[in-house]
Amino acid sequence: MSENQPVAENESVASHPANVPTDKLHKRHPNYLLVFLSLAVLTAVEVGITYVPQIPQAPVLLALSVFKALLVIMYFMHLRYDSKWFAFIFFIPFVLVIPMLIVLRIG
Amino acid sequence: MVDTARRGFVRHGARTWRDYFTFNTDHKVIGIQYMVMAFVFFIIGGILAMLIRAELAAPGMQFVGGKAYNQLFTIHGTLMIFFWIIPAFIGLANYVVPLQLGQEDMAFPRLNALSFWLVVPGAILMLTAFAVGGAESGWTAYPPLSLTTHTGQTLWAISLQFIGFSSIFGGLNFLVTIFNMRARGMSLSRVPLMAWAMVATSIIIVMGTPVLSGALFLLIFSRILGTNFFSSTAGGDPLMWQNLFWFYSHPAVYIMVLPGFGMISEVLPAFSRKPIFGYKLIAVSSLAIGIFGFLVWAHHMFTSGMDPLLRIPFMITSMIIAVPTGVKIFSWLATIWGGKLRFTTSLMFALAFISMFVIGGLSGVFLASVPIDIHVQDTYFVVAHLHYVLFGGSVVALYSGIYYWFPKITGRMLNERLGQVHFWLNLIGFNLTFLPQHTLGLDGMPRRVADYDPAFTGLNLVSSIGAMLLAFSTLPFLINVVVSLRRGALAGPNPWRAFGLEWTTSSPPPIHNFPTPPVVDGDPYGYGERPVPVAS
Amino acid sequence: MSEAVTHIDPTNTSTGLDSRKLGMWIFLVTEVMLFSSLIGAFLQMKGRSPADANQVLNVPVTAVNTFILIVSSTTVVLALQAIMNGDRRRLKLFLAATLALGATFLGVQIYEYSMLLHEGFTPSGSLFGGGFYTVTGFHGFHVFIGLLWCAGLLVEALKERFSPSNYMRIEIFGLYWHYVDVVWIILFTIIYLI
Amino acid sequence: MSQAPGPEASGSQPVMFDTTSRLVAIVIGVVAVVAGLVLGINNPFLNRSVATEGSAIDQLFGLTLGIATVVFVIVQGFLLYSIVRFGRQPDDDTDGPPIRGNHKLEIFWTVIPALTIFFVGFMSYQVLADIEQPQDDALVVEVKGFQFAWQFYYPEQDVTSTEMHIPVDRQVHMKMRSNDVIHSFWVPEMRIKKDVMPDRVTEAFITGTETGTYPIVCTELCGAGHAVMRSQIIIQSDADFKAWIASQQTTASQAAGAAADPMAAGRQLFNSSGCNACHALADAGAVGALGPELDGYSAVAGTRVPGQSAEQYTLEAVVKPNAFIVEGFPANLMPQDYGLRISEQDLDKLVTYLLGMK
Repeated sequence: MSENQPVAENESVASHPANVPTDKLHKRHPNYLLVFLSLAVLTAVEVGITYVPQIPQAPVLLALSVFKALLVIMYFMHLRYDSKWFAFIFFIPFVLVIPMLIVLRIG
Repeated sequence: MVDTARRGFVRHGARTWRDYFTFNTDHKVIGIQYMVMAFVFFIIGGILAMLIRAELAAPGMQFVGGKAYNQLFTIHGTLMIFFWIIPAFIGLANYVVPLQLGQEDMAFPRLNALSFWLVVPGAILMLTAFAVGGAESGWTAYPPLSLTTHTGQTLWAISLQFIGFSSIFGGLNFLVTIFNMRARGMSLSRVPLMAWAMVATSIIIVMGTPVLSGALFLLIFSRILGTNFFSSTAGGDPLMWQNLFWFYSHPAVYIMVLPGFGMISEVLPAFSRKPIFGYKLIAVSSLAIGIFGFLVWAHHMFTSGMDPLLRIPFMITSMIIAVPTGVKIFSWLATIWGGKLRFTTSLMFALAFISMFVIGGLSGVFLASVPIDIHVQDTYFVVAHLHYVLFGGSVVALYSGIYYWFPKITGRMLNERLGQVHFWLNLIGFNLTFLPQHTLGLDGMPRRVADYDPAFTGLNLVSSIGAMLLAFSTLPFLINVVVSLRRGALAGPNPWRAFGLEWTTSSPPPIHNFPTPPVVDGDPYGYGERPVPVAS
Repeated sequence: MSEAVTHIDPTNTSTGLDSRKLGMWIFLVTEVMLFSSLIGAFLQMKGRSPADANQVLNVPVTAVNTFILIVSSTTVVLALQAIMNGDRRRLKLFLAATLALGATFLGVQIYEYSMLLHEGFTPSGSLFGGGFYTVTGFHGFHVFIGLLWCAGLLVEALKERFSPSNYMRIEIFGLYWHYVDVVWIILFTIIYLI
Repeated sequence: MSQAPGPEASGSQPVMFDTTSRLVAIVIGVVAVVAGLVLGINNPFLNRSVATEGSAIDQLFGLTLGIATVVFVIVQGFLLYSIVRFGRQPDDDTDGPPIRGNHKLEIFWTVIPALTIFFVGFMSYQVLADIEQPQDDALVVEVKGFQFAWQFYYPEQDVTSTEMHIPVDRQVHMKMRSNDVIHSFWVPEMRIKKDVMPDRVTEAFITGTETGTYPIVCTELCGAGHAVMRSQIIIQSDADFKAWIASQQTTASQAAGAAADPMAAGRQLFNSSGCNACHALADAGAVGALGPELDGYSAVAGTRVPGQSAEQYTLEAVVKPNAFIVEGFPANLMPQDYGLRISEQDLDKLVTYLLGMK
């Protein structure tokens, strides 16, 4: 609640700070092709790892896929550049998902 | 109501009663649609409850056998939760919250209409499930039992999917509306507590309901396609359903009571002529309940086969959640303390809410304690507890809200004399019904049984008599609504001399709510500080 | 959204955030919870299945399919960039590419299903099968919805409805499509590789 | 739109009721409190516990009830006092004092309940650790639940029974498993309850402290016969328990010795498969009443379905109970998976037994 107060508490701003167009955010954007290449290469690496049994499969593969997912979320979905509110909203459920998965697993 | 805008099959605003049967995008129309439909299901669910109590008035099976009885309480529970309390609160909030925010509608009016109209196929499916038979494994539908019952169980699950989607879209709409659409000058610390309560409610809806939806899909696939998620014979995991189900359904308890908290926080200041005590703590405790409510679900499974060690963290979280609830209760008591109480029916329901909800909250602490829960789990003690929370809490708060906002919604006052009759019959009937059930449970009567040990006859009879009284108490309310709609005294814009933007427009509000966009210079609890705002 | 019936402007808001975009992110929260419950169920089924239960699956084909979906995610973000820069031709081009790639992904998945079913790997046959078809089926359904949405946007783009000041609906579709991609990235690993 | 002409016109309405409502509230409040106290003192919430675990739970319950009572009295007291004290005078239209909060007070009523709750949590944890402490000399009983009956197997003594006998003052370690859906084993007088799951073994511990016979109740909805899924637990002296075990062993060995005797084998199956829970049959000592009585059944078996012999009909009645429903009894009540649960040979024995009685 308090996070929003700098915007909200101030009377004059509180009304409608709105008309700031959101596209200001997109003026800064990453090199999409670079992100794409990383994703493609990482996918290939993942498949490659499955042929090398010496590497601990589950943790490495999971870490790689989470990293890939974060690349998409941060750059393709612009969470890195967009309002912090969106990041806050999007990451809250994971706080709950993790206990849920753990409890399901323990049974 | 003057103009009715129309575009394709979409209507906005209501001119005649027929407009209430259309895909209408006016939040006021949708609110009324929700409330009226929910009340119809309240009556149906109530009739089922009467059949249950009739069967239980004496030991042995008189009217219905085991199967029919199982179906009765399954449909009773499902209707009361998913078709009465949740939609009734959503309906009243739908009407009130945009007005409180000084807006002309919700953020997504068409999505709002879709939310309501998704309930309708859900309702039809649920009634079909009842007619077909087979939805008889309780509203909790634990597999493997729910895999062995007949077609009605599948329809039951599909029906709840519709309700779930309706709920999700509604919650999303409330969140965007309250954050993005506030009157000029309404900072977050000036948002009415009713709206804050809807924020907490919507957070729960948005994060919890999809999990129920997922669990229901698994159940539906298991029944139709033969997947083995919960089937013990094929190696599946029956406990997984309980985890997923309660992950939603425990927070759902807060979906059913947080809007009530919000309504009480509006009603108490208005009728005690004092500002709400501890605004910030009340708002924060709603959010705390909204988040913490997700970390307590396994207390419904303390006696199940779950890992014994897991019970400890869940016991602790379940108990902690009593703290924010307690904070609210104390803040409300401090609000009326030293005030100038005006005993309208609305205030009396609000006070009764505090009184009854405390009982439900305290019995909740017993259930959170693992050793005590081992004894009372799945007994009538739980039945008593949940009715104190969901009837003594939710429904009583809802009545308080209805008596408070009825003049705003209809432009006419409800009759106070009938209101008082309704209140006392309701309160006495309710306590007569559910207070004895605590003792029944502690003494050894399990829940969900059509027959019981003759030793429990006396208290069961008392409970059944109370239930009949409780059912009867709805009659003066219905008469009051019907008569007052036509003959009630004219309310004027602000009959209670209350703060809050909803009282600054006419009753009922015009189609776009406010002739000019309102501006706010304080929170809606300025009693004793500022003059009551005058309608423009 | 409903300009004709109300006067609600989704861009003029108390927080400054576009209502539609805020709504989409909240919707994605619900999607995270839905897929989490399904993935949780899948992992539970996998845990109760033999370790080699996923040997029936065709990893190379699916790896290519994963690649296709990643490309489609890239084309969406390029489409958005194009219209922000006022390049309507590239917008149409990249939307069409997204549609084609998404359809290919779905086609390959349907092919995979038919092969698996042919081999006797069914939803009811094993715990793993039930989990597999449920999770991938839900994902496929989301791709399908995305394709319909994309087609609708493409039609509008062909009618030149978008401009550098009016692209929010492309961006929102992009959020959805990327999310579907994210889900697949996770699914590919936990279903096929581990 | 002027401010409020309507309101005051109607505003006079609630005023009328201020005094009456308050009086009614006070009278009802006082009556309820007195009645509650009288009832509570004369009729304690919990009946007497007959297990050591139960007594520990009762103590915790008493403690929690005490704390809850204090909270209850405080809240309802403030509420009633406010109703009595702060009702407005009929002509008073002024507002109350604009008090918006008090940080010290708010911290006080956040921290004190939190500490109280932690105390209850700590006590609960201690009791829990105490009542689930396995002992070496515990008597092991395997509990099996099925729709809609209980079965108890004593592995060390190799005895099966439909009633649970336990020796007094000795811990009993129950290992429970269900045959079909989830059940829940509860002995109200011992305060112990545990779900009986079909996919895993659950455990519970009870130690009887007083001899006597007490009900066993199923508390997890398990189908149409849930309400009647009951049995009893008989807590007896060690000597009596041994005597009972011995008598059961003789019966069992007779049954085993007479394996050639199809009737004894059938009787055994009739009881161990749970048929006795719902069907009355004098020969097997069964008194269930959910399904048709089976005394004299052999005489009518061949006449139920035209074209079916008595053997065919009986087999079908066991494995496909819905194929023919005896008038006056509901369909779908009898479990439909006996064909999977009972082996083919055993089914034959059961049919022979049911038809063999004259």
